[in-house]
Amino acid sequence: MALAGEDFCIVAADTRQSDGYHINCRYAPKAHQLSDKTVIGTSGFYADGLNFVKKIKQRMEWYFHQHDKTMSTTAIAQLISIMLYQKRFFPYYVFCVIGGIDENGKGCVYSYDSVGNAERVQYQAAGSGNELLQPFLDSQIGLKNRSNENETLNLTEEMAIKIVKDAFSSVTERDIHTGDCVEIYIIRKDGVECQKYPLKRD
Amino acid sequence: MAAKTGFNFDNYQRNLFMEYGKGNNMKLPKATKTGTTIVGLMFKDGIVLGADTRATEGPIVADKNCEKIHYIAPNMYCCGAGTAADTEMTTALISSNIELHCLNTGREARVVTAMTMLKQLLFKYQGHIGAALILGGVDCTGPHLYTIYPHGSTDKLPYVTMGSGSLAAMAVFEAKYKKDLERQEAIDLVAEAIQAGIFNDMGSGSNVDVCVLTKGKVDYLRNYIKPNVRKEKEQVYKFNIGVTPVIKESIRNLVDVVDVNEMEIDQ
Amino acid sequence: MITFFLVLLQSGNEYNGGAVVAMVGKDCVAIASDKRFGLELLTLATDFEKIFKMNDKCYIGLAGLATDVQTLSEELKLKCDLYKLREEREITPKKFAHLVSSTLYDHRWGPYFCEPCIAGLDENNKPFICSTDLIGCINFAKDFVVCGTTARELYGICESFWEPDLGPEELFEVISQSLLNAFDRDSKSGWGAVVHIITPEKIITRHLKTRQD
Amino acid sequence: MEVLLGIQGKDFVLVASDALAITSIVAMKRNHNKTRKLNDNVLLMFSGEGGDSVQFCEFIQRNVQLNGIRRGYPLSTKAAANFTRVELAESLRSRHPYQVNLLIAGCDPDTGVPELYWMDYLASLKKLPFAVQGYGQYFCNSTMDRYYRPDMNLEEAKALMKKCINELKVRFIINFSDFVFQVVDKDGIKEIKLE
Amino acid sequence: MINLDFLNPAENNNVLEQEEANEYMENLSVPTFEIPLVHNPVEFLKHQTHAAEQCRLSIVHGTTTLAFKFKHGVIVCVDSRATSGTYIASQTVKKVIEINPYLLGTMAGGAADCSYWERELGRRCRLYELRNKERISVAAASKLLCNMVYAYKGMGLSMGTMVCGWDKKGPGLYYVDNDGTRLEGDLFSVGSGSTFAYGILDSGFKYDMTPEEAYDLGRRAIYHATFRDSASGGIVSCYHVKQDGWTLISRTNVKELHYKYQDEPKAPLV
Amino acid sequence: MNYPNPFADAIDYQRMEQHYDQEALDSLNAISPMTRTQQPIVTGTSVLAVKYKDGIMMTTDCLASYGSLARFRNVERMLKVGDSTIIGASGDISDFQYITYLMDKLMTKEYNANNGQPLAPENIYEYLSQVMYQRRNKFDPLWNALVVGGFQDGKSFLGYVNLRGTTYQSETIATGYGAYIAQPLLRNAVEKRNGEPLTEEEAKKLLDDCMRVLFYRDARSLNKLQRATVTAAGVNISEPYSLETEWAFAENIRGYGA
Repeated sequence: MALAGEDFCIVAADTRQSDGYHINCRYAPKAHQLSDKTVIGTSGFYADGLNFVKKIKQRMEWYFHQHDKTMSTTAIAQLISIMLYQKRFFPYYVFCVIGGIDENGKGCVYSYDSVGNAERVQYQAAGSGNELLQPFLDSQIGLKNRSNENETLNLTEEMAIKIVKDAFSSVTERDIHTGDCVEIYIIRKDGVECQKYPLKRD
Repeated sequence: MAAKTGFNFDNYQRNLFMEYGKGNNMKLPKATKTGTTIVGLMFKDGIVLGADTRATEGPIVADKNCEKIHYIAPNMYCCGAGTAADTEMTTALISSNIELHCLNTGREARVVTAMTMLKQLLFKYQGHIGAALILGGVDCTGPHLYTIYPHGSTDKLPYVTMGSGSLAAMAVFEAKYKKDLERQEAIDLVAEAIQAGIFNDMGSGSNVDVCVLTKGKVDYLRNYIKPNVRKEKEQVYKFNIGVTPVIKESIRNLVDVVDVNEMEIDQ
Repeated sequence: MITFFLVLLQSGNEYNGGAVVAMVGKDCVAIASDKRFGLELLTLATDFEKIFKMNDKCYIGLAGLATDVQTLSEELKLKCDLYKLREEREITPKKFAHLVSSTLYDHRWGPYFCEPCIAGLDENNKPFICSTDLIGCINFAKDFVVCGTTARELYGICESFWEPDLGPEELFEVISQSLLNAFDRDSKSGWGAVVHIITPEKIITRHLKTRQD
Repeated sequence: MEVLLGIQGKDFVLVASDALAITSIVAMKRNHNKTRKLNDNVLLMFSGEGGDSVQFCEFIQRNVQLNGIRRGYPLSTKAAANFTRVELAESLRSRHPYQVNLLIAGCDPDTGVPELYWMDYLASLKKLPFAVQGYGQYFCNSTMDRYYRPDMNLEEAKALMKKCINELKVRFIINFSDFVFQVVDKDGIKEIKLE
Repeated sequence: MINLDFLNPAENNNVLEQEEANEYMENLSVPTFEIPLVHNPVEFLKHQTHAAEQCRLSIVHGTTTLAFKFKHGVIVCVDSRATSGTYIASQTVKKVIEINPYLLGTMAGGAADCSYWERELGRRCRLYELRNKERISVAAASKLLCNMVYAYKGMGLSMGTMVCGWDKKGPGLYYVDNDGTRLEGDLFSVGSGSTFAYGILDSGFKYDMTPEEAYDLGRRAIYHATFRDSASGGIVSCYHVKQDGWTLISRTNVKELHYKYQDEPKAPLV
Repeated sequence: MNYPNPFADAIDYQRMEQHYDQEALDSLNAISPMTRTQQPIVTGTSVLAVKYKDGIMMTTDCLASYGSLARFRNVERMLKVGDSTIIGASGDISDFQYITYLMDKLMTKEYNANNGQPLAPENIYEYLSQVMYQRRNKFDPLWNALVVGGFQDGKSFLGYVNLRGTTYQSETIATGYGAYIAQPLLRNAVEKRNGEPLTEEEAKKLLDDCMRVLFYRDARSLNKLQRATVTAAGVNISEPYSLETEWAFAENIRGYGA
């Protein structure tokens, strides 16, 4: 799951890896830092996700050596879309979101389906709990279905983190695949911070 | 209305038709299943039964605190795993049959009687009734612990586990079970086994229910351990009143408003 | 053979679509549903009743296949009325829940494709809600119950929004906001919503302004 | 591949049914009547499996009439619709369910209140201001949404019906050359021409 | 020429090497795709996407898009919903792809398929412009797109698009889909809600409408489709293609449209 | 049976007598991969491993089963790679032997390069996971679940990779039936310590206890075990040994209830 604020962005993912009804591992990170402005969160088939992230990092490295600069978040966003589509006929079973700071210093989130359709959004949930998470975000961040339609939200970082934590603890209650721990990456202009927040382990 | 007994098969043909009929390809929705860890063990002077309290519908937790230890008779309880409705209804049916049996014979029912009734019922339905049960009780012949599988086969063992968390729970039993445990030791061991299921099997979760049956006494320790209490939310999401757009409202009073003060408020 | 992907297929419950949710408040309960009547993707009407009054203090919401919603609601109403005639008192929600459960379990091998949510106040005006699955396993909840094609969305959002001891008006806002935001993410329900709030004194019924797409 | 349409106006219901009987790829008949009169003021229209639909509708027709004779006054539209629903729901639970989609149009002979019911083969019943059965649903519902008013007079209803039928002629792969138009009002059921 | 090598998996054993080569490939080359090493990759993919409907392997199909030519150019209107199964994955999809300032493509079917191939089309149109020093015609652009997807026919692409633009011959409107069908026409609607949109368009269309009337007709047609078709909804976007390129006319939330139209008197019939 | 079988995976390793309906198989062929290994033939069961104070401890039994037949009773399922890494394998034994060959090749290459930087356990693990993942992508998986343990420069390493290329690293790892039976015990023992590492004696006892339970409950296991440790002193794989078992309580069991 990821959400963007005015000048920051949050990417959060739980760390449970499971197989059927069995918990493989309680700490298997699904969110990965790509650069100091971009973080990717993956869900779906873990090995695909991990290898996909490795490939992105490789492409970013080549880009760096060719152009002598780090890829911007928007460029990474486009790259991911094309890399996913290149596997159109044997897709990565991966749903990813990336969050970061764009060229104008604004927070941005891109969401993808598994064959590379990209969309820039303000907030997005992906993975097994997405249907449980998304309406909550619609309400709290999208401010949908309020009678005062002109209401605007001034989302602060502190608020956003609270919302993220509550969202995850709620999903943990109802989705058996989510649990153990959530890693929250906060991407600001001056770098990335990672917080850990424990969830229920049952 | 004439009361019919037994199952009603009215919809069966129709559902087949809807599922496979011309131009139809609906799939039957799934019933709630309890992924479940249920255990039972024999200790020095009785039986301890244990269960978790999660009911799942696919990957969704349908009930966070359900009861899986069902009443059969004053001296008998039964844990159920599998299709939730089947375990509920099967145990309820046998419970009432046992009650009738007691009234007929004028004696306390034996555990083996309930076990036989259950296995005969389940065998009759050839596994279609998805109830995997652990039956424990104490009668005039002493404590008894049985497992009954959905197809109607049974087992009589000193310690048993069932459900998707059964292997995790069994591991605990195999490692720590001893003959002639003390009461508290037995409860602790059962609780530990259930917790192994709760934390290692995603089909099991929430709290630990324990039921201790000894001669002439039952202690049903509902939510004996609550290892998974939800933490306080970071913030409260209350809405300002009037935030939801309403088109039309109608109010029906159930009581006549006679209070003068209230009438004033109404205005 | 390696299986990489889960297989979940469209079920009979999804033919018509629908969402029902019930919540407990302080000395009151609320039950709400959407109003769509559709055939798969096509929306046919936007005033379809999914919540049925059994008596003043007991309501049932049925989500699922429309024909079964109609058949079952009629069958249950009949049984409730017979109960009233026989016993000369109104059925309490808890008894009604068991009635629903056994009615559904009767059809164990050919189930009705609908899931009920029951909400009401008992003889002491204590709030009561429960839901059952389609073959009648009762889920007694102390907070909220949901059913229908929007169940997943509702579970997530209610889990965040619900608080204990909400007053009738607060409860109305919570249940409405939960329902509206949840079915806005489900293509097969929506097109209007109705909320009933049951308090010991009165029943407030409100129709909500919603998206129509 | 059949289509039934109904529009409820101020004090009448205007209905149309295509007159095509199809077997395989052959149009067997172009003046096929797909309606049955349940009584003087209630009309049942059907589409669906060849044998099923006629058998079921005539069964309903006979029983509604019998009911009227027994009681001495005819069944109201609502009662007829609910009776039909129960029968269809029950048949659905039998070994050979009737596969038939219905529209029921009626008008109260005393008050002149018109009613239109829609029912599919699963026996879901819904009262609607305008209704379409068959693939026509996908073409005509939006046109009806756009122009329909509850207080329409017959001329307006005819104009709307014409628009719908025109749309079918332009966009639907089957060319329904003929339709049967009927009006149900307080005075009974009569066939009309659109022009 | 389209590179069809991958159609024969047996010859393509060294996937790793091939993949690396792909990644080094210059921007001008033709894209290539990895395919699964199974007997019948098409069936395999079909199996996967079907099985994964609930897992959202692909975002699918629900859409209403329309475009029509009239006196003052071409109007393009689309909704903005993406569904997967019954779940609404997004209400804010941009279903009009701005290929270049003179060309628009619409999106129905697989979102990734449409956006990828129309992006590729944009690149080729730009190349054409650089090579020939003039803008590509709408006919040629649509033919390019048609040829590209035809090469992958039977592989499971899903795309129903309308290419709209303005060239020397005036306004142009072409329908292209994944079967390789390419149709020229005056009025098209594509997607699950298209029949509803046709209903409104056919009864309200006049060639000599004013632009305002045309915008309203387009929006109305989409709105009615969103009302009846549960897989369409969100925001109605309206574009107008004129001689000097396209302009975005409006983006309106369907909710607003509904309550606006509801309060308006209905159009007269007689 | 009508309730979920969570062990489908574990059973997969051991399934032998499958009677395929030819027609069903043909229709499956369209979507099924061009594989060589459709199912494992000679299989090994669980591998257990934990981190402890001085490094890594790993245990396996010595059995290779052919379906339900306890075919080879003296098989070593652990492989020493270099001086600081060990690989334990469950699943198909022939595929494991292929991995042995791969490792030999890798180590020979390393030896020839002789760059003074021996491969760390992480590197070997990464290599193995890539091999497994690429084979999965070719629909020709190596039908194994592998545990890689290592100890180098004062750090211990423990990682898991299976036939799909799924990887994770954890304090305790168990494969096959061990994942269901032993893992709860292992986790419990480690979590109870709150980060304090196990001593060698404790680790030994823990693994022996788990192997005993597995021997009780896993029908494809054998009471002939090998224990390996990877510590600063290098890799040490013990000679086969047996555990004390207790079957006394069974004598009191009569019948199945009725």
